[in-house]
Amino acid sequence: MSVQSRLAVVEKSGVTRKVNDFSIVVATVNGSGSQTANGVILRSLFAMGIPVSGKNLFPSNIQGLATWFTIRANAAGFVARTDQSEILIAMNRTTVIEDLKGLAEGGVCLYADDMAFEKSRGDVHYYAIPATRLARESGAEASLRPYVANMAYVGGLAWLLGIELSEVESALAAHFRGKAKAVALNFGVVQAAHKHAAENLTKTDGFRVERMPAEAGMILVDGNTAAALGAIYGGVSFAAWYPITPASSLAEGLQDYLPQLRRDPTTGENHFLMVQAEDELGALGMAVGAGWMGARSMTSTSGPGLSLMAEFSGLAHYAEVPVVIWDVQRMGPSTGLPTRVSQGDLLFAHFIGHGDGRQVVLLPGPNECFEFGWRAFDLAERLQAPIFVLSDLDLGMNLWRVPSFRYPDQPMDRGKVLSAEDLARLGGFARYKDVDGDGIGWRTLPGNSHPRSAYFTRGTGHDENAAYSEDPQVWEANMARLARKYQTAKGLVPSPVVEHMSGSRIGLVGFGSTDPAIQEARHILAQGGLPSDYLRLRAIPFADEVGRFLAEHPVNWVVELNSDGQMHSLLKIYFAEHAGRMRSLAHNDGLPLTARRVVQAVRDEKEEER
Amino acid sequence: MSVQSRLAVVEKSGVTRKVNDFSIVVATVNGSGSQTANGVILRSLFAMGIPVSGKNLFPSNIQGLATWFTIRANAAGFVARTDQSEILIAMNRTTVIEDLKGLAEGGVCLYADDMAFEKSRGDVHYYAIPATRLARESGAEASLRPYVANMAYVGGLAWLLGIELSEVESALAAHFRGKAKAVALNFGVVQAAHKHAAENLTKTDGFRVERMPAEAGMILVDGNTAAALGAIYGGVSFAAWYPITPASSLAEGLQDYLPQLRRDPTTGENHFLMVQAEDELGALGMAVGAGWMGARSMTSTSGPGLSLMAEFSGLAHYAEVPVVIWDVQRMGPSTGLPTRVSQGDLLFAHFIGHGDGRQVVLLPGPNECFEFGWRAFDLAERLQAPIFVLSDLDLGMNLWRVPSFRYPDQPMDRGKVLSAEDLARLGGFARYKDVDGDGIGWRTLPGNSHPRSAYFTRGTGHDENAAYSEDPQVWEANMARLARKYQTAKGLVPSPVVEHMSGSRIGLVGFGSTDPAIQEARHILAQGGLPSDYLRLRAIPFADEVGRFLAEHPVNWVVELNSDGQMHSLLKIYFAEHAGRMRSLAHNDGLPLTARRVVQAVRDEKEEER
Amino acid sequence: MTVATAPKKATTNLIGLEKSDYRGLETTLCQGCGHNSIVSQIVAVCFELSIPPEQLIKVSGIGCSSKAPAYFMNRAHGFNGLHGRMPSAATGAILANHSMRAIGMSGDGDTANIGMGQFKHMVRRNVPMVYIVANNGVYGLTKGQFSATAEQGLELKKGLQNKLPPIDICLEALIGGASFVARSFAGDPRQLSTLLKAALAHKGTAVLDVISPCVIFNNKDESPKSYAWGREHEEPLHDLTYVPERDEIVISYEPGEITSVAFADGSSLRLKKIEVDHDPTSRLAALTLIEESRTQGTFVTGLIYVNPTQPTFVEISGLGTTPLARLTPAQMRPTEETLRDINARFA
Amino acid sequence: MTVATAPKKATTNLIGLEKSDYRGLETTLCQGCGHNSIVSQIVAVCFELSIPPEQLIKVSGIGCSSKAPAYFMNRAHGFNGLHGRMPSAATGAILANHSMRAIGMSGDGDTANIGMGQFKHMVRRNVPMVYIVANNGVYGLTKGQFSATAEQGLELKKGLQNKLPPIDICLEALIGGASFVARSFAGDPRQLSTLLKAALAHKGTAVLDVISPCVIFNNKDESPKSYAWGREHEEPLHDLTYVPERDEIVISYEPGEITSVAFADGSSLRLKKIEVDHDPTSRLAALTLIEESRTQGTFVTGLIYVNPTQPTFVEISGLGTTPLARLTPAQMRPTEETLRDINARFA
Ligand SMILES: Cc1ncc(C[n+]2csc(CCOP(=O)(O)OP(=O)(O)O)c2C)c(N)n1
Ligand SMILES: Cc1ncc(C[n+]2csc(CCOP(=O)(O)OP(=O)(O)O)c2C)c(N)n1
Ligand code: SF4
Ligand code: SF4
Ligand SMILES: [Mg+2]
Ligand SMILES: [Mg+2]
Repeated sequence: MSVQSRLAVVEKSGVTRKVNDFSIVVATVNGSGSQTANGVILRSLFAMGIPVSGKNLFPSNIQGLATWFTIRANAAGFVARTDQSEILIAMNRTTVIEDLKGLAEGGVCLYADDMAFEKSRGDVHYYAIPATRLARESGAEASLRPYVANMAYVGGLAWLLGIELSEVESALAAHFRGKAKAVALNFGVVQAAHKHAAENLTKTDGFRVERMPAEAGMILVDGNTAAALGAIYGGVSFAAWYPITPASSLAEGLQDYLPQLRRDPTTGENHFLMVQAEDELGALGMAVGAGWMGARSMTSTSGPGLSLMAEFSGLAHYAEVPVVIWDVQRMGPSTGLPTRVSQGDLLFAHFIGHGDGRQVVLLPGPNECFEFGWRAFDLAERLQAPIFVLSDLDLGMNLWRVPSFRYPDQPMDRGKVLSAEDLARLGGFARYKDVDGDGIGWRTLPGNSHPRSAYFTRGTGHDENAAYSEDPQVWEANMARLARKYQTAKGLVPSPVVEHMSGSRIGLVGFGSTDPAIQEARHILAQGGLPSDYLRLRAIPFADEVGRFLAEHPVNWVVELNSDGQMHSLLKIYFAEHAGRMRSLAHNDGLPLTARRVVQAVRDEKEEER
Repeated sequence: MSVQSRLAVVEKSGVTRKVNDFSIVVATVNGSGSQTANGVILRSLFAMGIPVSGKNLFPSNIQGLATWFTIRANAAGFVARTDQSEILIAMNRTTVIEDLKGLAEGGVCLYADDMAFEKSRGDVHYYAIPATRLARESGAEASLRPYVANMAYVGGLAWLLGIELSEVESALAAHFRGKAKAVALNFGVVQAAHKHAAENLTKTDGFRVERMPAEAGMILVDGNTAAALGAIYGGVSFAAWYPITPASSLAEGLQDYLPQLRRDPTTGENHFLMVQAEDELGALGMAVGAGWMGARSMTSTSGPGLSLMAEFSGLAHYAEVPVVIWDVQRMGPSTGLPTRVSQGDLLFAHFIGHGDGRQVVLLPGPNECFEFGWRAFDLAERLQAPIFVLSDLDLGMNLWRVPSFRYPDQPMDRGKVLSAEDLARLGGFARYKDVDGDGIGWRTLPGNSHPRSAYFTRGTGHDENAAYSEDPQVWEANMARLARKYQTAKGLVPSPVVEHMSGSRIGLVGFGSTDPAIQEARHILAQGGLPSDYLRLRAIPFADEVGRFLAEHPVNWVVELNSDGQMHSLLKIYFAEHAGRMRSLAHNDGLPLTARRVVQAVRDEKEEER
Repeated sequence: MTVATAPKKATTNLIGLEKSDYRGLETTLCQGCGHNSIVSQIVAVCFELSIPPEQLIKVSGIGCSSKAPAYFMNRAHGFNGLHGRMPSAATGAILANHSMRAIGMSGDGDTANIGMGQFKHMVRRNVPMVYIVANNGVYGLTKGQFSATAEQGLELKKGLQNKLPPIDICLEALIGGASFVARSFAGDPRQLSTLLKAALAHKGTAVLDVISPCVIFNNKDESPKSYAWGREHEEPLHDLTYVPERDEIVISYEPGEITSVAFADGSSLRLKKIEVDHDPTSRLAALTLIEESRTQGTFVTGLIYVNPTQPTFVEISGLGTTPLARLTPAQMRPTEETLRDINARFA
Repeated sequence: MTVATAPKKATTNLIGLEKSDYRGLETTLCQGCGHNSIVSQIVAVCFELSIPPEQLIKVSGIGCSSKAPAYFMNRAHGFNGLHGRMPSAATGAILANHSMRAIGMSGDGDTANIGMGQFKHMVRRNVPMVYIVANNGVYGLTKGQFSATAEQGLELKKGLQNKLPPIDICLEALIGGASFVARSFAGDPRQLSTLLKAALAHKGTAVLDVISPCVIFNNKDESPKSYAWGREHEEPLHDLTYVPERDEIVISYEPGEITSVAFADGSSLRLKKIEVDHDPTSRLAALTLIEESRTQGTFVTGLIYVNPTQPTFVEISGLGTTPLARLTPAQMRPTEETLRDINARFA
């Protein structure tokens, strides 16, 4: 029995019952204020213990264009995007015809009753909700009516699926942070719609939700907020940024939470500083300056900003300045699709900047945005290097059900820093000398009062004392040390996560936001007799383990969201000996990956084999 | 008999005679005005038909630091850098002790007689020249004396090696473009020094030059000038640039020659325009704007500038705007060593910009700076893409003996452009439609008077009509077309040059400025019983031929001047199946490659095999 | 340039085109956005001036404002480049074909933040084009962060306060060496169209700073002062993602007059129209005018400065009449003999 | 800050250091380069003011001028960053530890060309630091191309003529919102040291535009006018790579006075020292001063503008006394309880 139909039971009535297994798409227009309504639906389902995810598919504009919000609920915990939804909430007259076409066989269409359109699909269950009327009757002042109208579909859906109204009310209360008037106004419309539906509509479909035993310790959060909070628990003190979709909400998350969490409780003084820079060159420049000075410092951006950061990245790498750079990837090249997802900055980030140099890249999965948020600082200061954390639009801006944030289990690693006392003891130091054999020198921070603490930080060639040098051997020795440091990084970055299935001869290699789709695909494949092993990369440089994994499987699918197969390219560089065992599954249409896409690729290849 | 000693004959006197086979190093300080003297020596040897090369090793400063100019003369035509020189012209008291140490066994030291230093090497032949006195006696006004003093070593060397004074005079005449007074003044010092030497010194060494039958059609030129001229013969009409070592002289070459070659003979109007931009973002931005408008347009830069061009490169790639970008590579990362060579921008240039995208990269050898100068424009306009030409400091700034420039043997390829008449005939067009199956659409140029000629050029996702689109299929289709275009490029870019030796089981793969060292290494290896085949890459995307070459040899050395083995990485990506047959010879100390380095690597590995 | 022909009928202009020939795609900007008003004026003015659309290019950066070129003159080639880099792309394009007219569209973030360097260097070069900044003090497209032209003390929806002094685009253009500097208001169609015409008639870079309100983000919550940053229980009553539709603002006032424009949210803006006796050819007078109105808290509007004879970059470049983009291969590739001479020099 | 102690002997300052404690490496700039004079004054002034070298950072871009920090105060941490990007690196560094003093060194190319955007935004933020532009009108390190501050009409060794109007760094700083704007001349040690002291005493960004002649490149051939671009038979008599050694220029003149500085090549520069009655606290007066001297062809020198109370970025940021770079882990990582609250919000 496939996952899709696992919970489908034919009821006595003859209607197939689908409990806690469907996806809902809310079709609206941008700027119509439906985000609260969508969030409330999602949170209500979440509160009922049902695994859910919420994804917003929005245009690069502010008002008036088509927008889709998808909620997937799945009792088995598979919440990747699916190609089709079973339930359509149709609120956009310009797209309703197409939206209807895309609905799954036997699906549901809940629509605003003042929207006239041809009910072209006979297999679909239609339900009309008088959203405008209910909004008008709500008592809301005129300017707020278009907004509260959205609550009508919440009420309608609650009736349709059996969402507990008490959970809807709690979700509203959480959203409005207890503001009673707002909760009452909105919940009033929800109730009215629910009542209207109960009294006037007849349920003909089989979709339902049922409360599930709550899994302890789960939260619902977007990756950018998680990353911001992770950074805060990692001690970020300075952040410079420049607005860009889909990274802005990471910096704005910092802006929201830093004052709550990092103000001195006694003096009220800020133990943080954020600067909205004039552009991304400035943003990284400031972050590098602060990192050099000894503050935990970061910036966050997306593709175009990363392109502008190439030169400063090279400086941070070569002058060995700790700094954390979050790249919340969107679809490139160029301005591309600013509101669509891709994992397309891998090669550019790893090789960023002219000249030699390979950068440390972290690849958080949905559960790791918080953890990598703090860990990146430990790595940056330990390695005295820029650390690139590659998130993406799906991870960053969409809502994920993840284990609650775990408090850092390690004390901060501030790396190799010599104090004035250390210098007094040692008599001096050589900034770029590899005294420990790990390729990492000891540094002093400006302000160190020892008369021999100063050195000259530079992007030009330098010897162990940081003095300018054009000497060929000095250059070579320094580059050799940087190569040693890269090896050291290999032992420090998060290791890949490997999951086995017995009897598997197929390897799947993935990373980041594609995890749910890959997990679901493995489940489906296994049910179809094709068990697979899965290696989830979490960082570059790659651990040796990656090579062992590749060696174990005759076929390893490298799954990624880009056109060029960038991870595949990187794996070919670093594990060329296993190139013959790798297949590229590079998919890149701007949408989050679906399990189907993975299943299909693997099956097709198996077909060919025969 | 090795190349080094091929021409060495023991004379009756017992002194080993070395004719037309040595290298000279002139050790001076920056800003002392020795460039003319060095150039005159080089040109005189060249005029005597002797294969020569001249390399300037200078610091990143303007005045007062040590500088070395190396001239290699070699009758067999091997003019790569060598590790040691046989003749030292010592003019810098701060480095003379070290310079002397570096001299080859039994070498020559010609020095300014007012420079006191310990003649520590007993095997060296010393000759003193009274440079200061001769300058004083020359009649030159005081301000010019330090400069004409350099002519004293020219005269001394002419005596020592037997350089024909008439050729020295011609070289001076060429340098001063006939300015009689300057020629007379300088040549006077040369003659005086020659006379002084003949009368006061005794030649004890065996180094000599002898006129050789002149090889027809050879010229002596630096790669940047060649590139500038090539661009001019390629019809460059617009160039925007920003000063940076070692690329400045390319733009300055354009600045010098465009007024001579591209002014309208009748009206005197300029058929070109150069803009010194405010920075590299501006430089490429302007070049892209001009390329879009339909002019043949270029920019030239080096590493740090290339880093700043990442975002505009991505736009040019994705919006498909023709533009030529010369990157005269210097040592990176970061500011690195601005006056030292490296081939370190390969990976960055190929993958430049966030998001997917692989760029066409041309890799001129010493003989091809001119040719690729014009060819790049044909490719840019045919492919509607940025073309990256990767030269380097050694190629660009040093003097090379190369075949004289060949006039383009093909008419200009202006690519697919629709005129107003075409549109009248066709009724319209779709900018990004792949009508020809080669991935390249037809474009119109602004100013086309047809009412349907306009389209909207953008870095955002677009459909065949250049209209903004977020549609997943549209995005995928467009990326698939760009991938087709990349395949088309493969058939258009210069193919690799392959040279075989019979019985060879060793492959050498190289590109660019390392060619002479590799050629010499092959010669030496062959003499030692190790014949080799050689594939010189000239472009990315790589031709299929490269794969065949790799397949033919159990061991292929990928020779390159960088630390990370960047070409090796690229070959692993594109020819993963042959990864096991590749060895990396990545050398990167800022100096041009020597044959010894290649010979050693190959021999060491052979040793190991045993 | 197409030769002007007599109008066929009242609705066509001198070159026989209708106003619809100057239209672009339907706007996707918010209803009531000032940028839409600018678009309308561009359409009207270019129609009125009978500019052949095919002889004009539209170049822009990134932002709501920079999308505007899509909404006027479909028959003109457009180039929507990179954020803050419109000036360089426009410069290259214009220099490659100086027979074309050019309208550059930018925003305040695009010009005064990321684009400051390119903006200053473009006006310094006096490249022939109209450079319009649709100035709203915020980043519209990225949802309402402050730009460098935001007023000091301004508080936005998100509750942040702008603590830095604003950059004045006219002042920047003026001291950067611009040969034409004017300011207008998107909601003042009469003045805007007059200044647009003057700008299109100017031979060098004509900088037109148009105050163009963002009705969504530079627009406070009903009770802005009570809405404090980061505090609990202070979330707005309505959904932050809800974007109300608003009417475009239209005003009209006379030279010398100060007018106060009120916005839906209760905030206001003071505009002062330049007195008729201002001498726009004096840089010092222009400097003084801006500096004084700044201290008075008003935005001076009108033609602030013009130097009609300041040489353009095209003029100083020695370019002839044939645009570089229209050279023939024969004009572009020197003859084979010249190469023989060159070779001889290096032989 | 180290507590001041009584001087041990005549050659030590208040904190017991000798002048040599303020020295840097030996210069590798050309003999006679104005930048060397600036270096000397920095050494002298910091010694005189008894600034603890360990409490100062030196930040620079790329260029001959930007190398200068290597030649003063070896005991101060230095950061030689990227071309044109000194402002951002300095901003981050200073904000991360606002207990330190900072001297930023830049060139005219570094500041007015590639660095224009960062420069403008740094002064707008009023980040506490001394920002010195060693202004020579050319790119020294890349061998003499024009920078944006080059005089219009200037002709250089390579025979090119600068056809664009110069950018005035003081004017740019002033309208950019700078709180301290001064100009001096590298060869006027008395004025330079006075202004350096004032700049070091100022709490915000102190912009010091120092005219600092490049003796190599902004320096014409003996017969500059006859040296026409691209023509044959016009190569200079001496080797272009020859760099003559020159003495540093030293001048002295009084407020209100105009002095003409003659260079070895026969060219000259007119400097005008600000009158004693100039009110440096008036922005309009400052604007007028610069604009008028510009039309007179002189460079006004002295303290042009100062607003000693303009809030610095540190002040408006809400930062306390503990520098961000000196926070303890306990101050940096919120407690475990707070995370429980956070988790509860998302549960
Ligand atoms: C390099 C880069 N950084 C950031 C962005 C994101 N971005 C898009 S528009 C915009 C701001 C636009 O503001 P403005 O120019 O004022 O235009 P408005 O939307 O207000 O009209 C930003 C920051 C981008 N596209 N490119
Ligand atoms: C991104 C980048 N582009 C170009 C260069 C080359 N470069 C080095 S110094 C310099 C100009 C310096 O001029 P200025 O700031 O006036 O300093 P000066 O040497 O005149 O003191 C340039 C263009 C560089 N280092 N980095
Ligand atoms: S967000 Fe503001 S600037 Fe953008 S279209 Fe809407 S009103 Fe205009
Ligand atoms: S080249 Fe000019 S700026 Fe550079 S050190 Fe020499 S004199 Fe100074
Ligand atoms: Mg704006
Ligand atoms: Mg300079």
